[in-house]
Amino acid sequence: MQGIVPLLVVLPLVVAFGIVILVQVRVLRGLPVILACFAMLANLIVSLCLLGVQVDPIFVGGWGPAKTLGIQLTCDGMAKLMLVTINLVAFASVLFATSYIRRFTKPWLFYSLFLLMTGAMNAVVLAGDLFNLFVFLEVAAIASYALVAFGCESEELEASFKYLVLGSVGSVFILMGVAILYSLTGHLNMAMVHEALRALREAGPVGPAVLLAAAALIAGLALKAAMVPFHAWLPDAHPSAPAPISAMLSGVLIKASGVYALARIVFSVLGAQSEYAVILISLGAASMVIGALLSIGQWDFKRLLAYSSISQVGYVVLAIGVAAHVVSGPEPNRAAAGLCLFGGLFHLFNHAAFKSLLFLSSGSIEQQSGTRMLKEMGGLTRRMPVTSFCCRIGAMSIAGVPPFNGFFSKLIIVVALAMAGYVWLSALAVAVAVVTLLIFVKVQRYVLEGEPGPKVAAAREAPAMMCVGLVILAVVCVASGLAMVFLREQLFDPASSALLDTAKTITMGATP
Amino acid sequence: MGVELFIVALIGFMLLAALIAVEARDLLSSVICVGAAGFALSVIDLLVGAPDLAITQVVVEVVALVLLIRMVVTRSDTSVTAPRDALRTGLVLLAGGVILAAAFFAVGGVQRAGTMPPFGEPVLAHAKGDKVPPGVSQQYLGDPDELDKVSAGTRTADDPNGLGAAYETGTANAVMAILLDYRAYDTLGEATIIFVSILGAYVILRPKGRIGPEEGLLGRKGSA
Amino acid sequence: MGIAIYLLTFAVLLVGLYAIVAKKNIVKIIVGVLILDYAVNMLLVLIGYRRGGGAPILSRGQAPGELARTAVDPLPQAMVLTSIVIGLGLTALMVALALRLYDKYHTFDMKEIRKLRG
Amino acid sequence: MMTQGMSLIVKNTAKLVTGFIAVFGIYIAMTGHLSPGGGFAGGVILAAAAVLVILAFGRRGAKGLITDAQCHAWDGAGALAFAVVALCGYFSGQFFVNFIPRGKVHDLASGGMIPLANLAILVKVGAGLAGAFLALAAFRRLGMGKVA
Repeated sequence: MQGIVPLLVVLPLVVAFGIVILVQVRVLRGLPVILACFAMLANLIVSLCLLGVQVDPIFVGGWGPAKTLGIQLTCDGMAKLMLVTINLVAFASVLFATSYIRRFTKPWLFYSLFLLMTGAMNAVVLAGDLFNLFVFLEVAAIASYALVAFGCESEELEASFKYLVLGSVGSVFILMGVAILYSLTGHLNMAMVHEALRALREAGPVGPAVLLAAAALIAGLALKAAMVPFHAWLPDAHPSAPAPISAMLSGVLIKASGVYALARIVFSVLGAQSEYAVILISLGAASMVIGALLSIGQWDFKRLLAYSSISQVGYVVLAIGVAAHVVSGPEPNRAAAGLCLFGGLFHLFNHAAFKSLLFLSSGSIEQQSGTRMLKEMGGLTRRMPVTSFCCRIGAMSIAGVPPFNGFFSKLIIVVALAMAGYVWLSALAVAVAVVTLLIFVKVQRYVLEGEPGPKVAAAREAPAMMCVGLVILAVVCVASGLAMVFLREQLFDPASSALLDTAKTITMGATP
Repeated sequence: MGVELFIVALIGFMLLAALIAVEARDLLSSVICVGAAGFALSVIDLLVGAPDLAITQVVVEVVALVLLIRMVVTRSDTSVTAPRDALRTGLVLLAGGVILAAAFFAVGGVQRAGTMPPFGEPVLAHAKGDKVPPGVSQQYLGDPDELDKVSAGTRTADDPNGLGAAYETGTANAVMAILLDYRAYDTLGEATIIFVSILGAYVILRPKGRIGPEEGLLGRKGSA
Repeated sequence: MGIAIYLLTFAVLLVGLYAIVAKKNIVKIIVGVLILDYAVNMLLVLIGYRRGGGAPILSRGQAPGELARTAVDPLPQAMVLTSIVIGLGLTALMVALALRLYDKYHTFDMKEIRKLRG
Repeated sequence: MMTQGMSLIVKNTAKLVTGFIAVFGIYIAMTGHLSPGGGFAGGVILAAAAVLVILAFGRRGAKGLITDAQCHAWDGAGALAFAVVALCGYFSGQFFVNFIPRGKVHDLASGGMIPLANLAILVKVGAGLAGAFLALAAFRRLGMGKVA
């Protein structure tokens, strides 16, 4: 079982390389689609299979574990959670794309880049090595720059350029942070860096070099996660991409390369210090509020969804930051920290499901009606029953309506924040939840209800494959809300204890 | 000391070239100045014992420069006329001041505790018993004492464990050994990056993105 | 002297950042990204330098123990090689985007581009 | 006028030196494990030879030598070859394990899979960059047509 972990990365890469060769042979034009779908399905199955298995760290090339000369792959609970999320959304998106991408020229480029992006995200999640993390962050990012511009329209090119420039600034900061950490410790392996930093901290107070490295890393990763002072690129880039890519970007890319990497670096490398926790809390709270406020006034459906992504990811980062703050104290309240992490990670998973669902349904609506503006839609319930039913489920999930998953995760975050003693933040989270509810009432009112506009009159139900993609995610939205307790045991508790355990080892010997 | 003076002079040159590149009115001169900075960097690589990097930097610089010059030279709009944006400039100056001050502390301008190791004394140069041991690179190069034993004939190299790249991988060039054996997985990522960016360039350079008439997504007319 | 070297490196980084944030011309922004890349690559190379050290390549007839005592750090060099590749990939992508944007708007000026877009 | 490429002097010089540049690129890649260089630098040099041909003879003139489809195919093949080297190790125990005997230091056939990996990267980078440059050169004319 252990041995199949690298396949999660290598299979998509090999298939992506293969597609480029195969497409030169004229008779095999239909093959890329099938190959891509099967690769994603295989990945999903592998990541689900890994859930029940205890996986030791894997050393690529056999250079370990006695001496960590090689690159380590860490497949702990946190990584497994992310793997399931990524591959689930990727599978649904690629099914959706099989119909959607037909209106674009050279679709094989799309499939190849899509597979490379997914493989790279899996690699980011598995990375147990700082530089390896950086390299695959870059692969995923560069693939997404190209995919944002896939339509080659003016707006898309401009959004892609902006995204590329800001993204590469973020990467440079991340590399700078890695370089400084290497210069201090002489290691790149996360566990070894962690160990060496602890030794340094026992010898004296946190030095300015570690702080500079931490600042560079957090700033770079916050840029990738589109946290509020660094969010400028997201509202342009995410709506510009083709719908399956918007779903991947908003649903998993900003989480794998932003939130996950932030959590990993803060907990498993730097150690959950209160300085870093405060930064995370303020980034999260600011994103949560400002993202929601910016999203109210939007009339472009996809742009509205993009702004609300900022806000929802803010929830996740806020919860993780509070958990880090709780852990960093002299007597960490592990139950509260665990609940915070559970809420945050559950919301991360849920947001991946419902935001991808909403983006996919916006793509389906856009394809049928030719518009993205809310005011031009309306009355889609009758015209596109499946799409609008799924869209409604997504909207109710994100708005936090009780039986759906969004309600539970927000509730847990609110309760956990209060339990950890952050009543004000908890109240803030409730207020933002109300605003989100209003936003999505507006969406439902304009998209699904009311009189059909002139553009929508000709709309018909989307093709079958697109509906399949939508339905998969809608089922996940409903089921993960209902099966919360089961998922907590299987998925989220291993994930949060993976983070907490590494954090514990460093805070034990820490001097305040 | 001599090398350090050279390095300071070269970085100073790079700084100057970068400033000219950023401020030049003519886009062609700006691109050429960036090339100059890149070549200076490759000379620095040579000085600090990184010939692999020097070669790669030079050839990459040549290709990148050809790309950039082709981009600039055939366009009619080659000069910058827009005035400076005072607000953003001020913002950058402020942020720059903060970053420079932080860097000044971090490299040990004020005190020695908890800063980056001084230039020329990396972690690799530490002794084994130091507070921070030499780190992973010493293992790539090999344990000097053990290697001396092999040279003196008191240890055989049949079990290469701990003897570094030359014995463990059979490669004279330690950088290549790291790149393609110890950390070959990173290099898979690197190969993927160049693959992805070239596919990306193809994507962007397609004459037409969508099948059918070109129309703006937001309902208004698309491109000019 | 060592501090001056590091600080100058950070200054180069800041010049790149300045170009990206304050300049409106696409070519200048690309130039800024390139300079940022140079700066961070240089930082990595400089971190690995050992005073009086040579390249970490075993030449014929050299004692391996001698090399292990004096060579500069090979790991940052391997990292920089990867980073240079990333820089080249980004350059190709940025040039392609810039050409395409020029094709659409006939200008390299981001301000003009916004105006044209309306 | 650009379709014909540059002047006769440039063309003849290009004819003379292109081969040398390409051979130098291959040499740099093949001896990457012994001396400075390596697959990536070699690949970029190989691509530079292709760029020289494209610049000197124009895109049409270079068509006999380099085409888009070839570049795509070799690009993918190089990347795939590198992944296959990795996977060979995978089937002999660990992912990316060096499965070929190490050989003697300073021999051309030393370092196990390192020379193979260098060659794969050489092909990949050379073909990829040449293809990208070809695409950029093709696009240039497309854009020129629209500029007033």
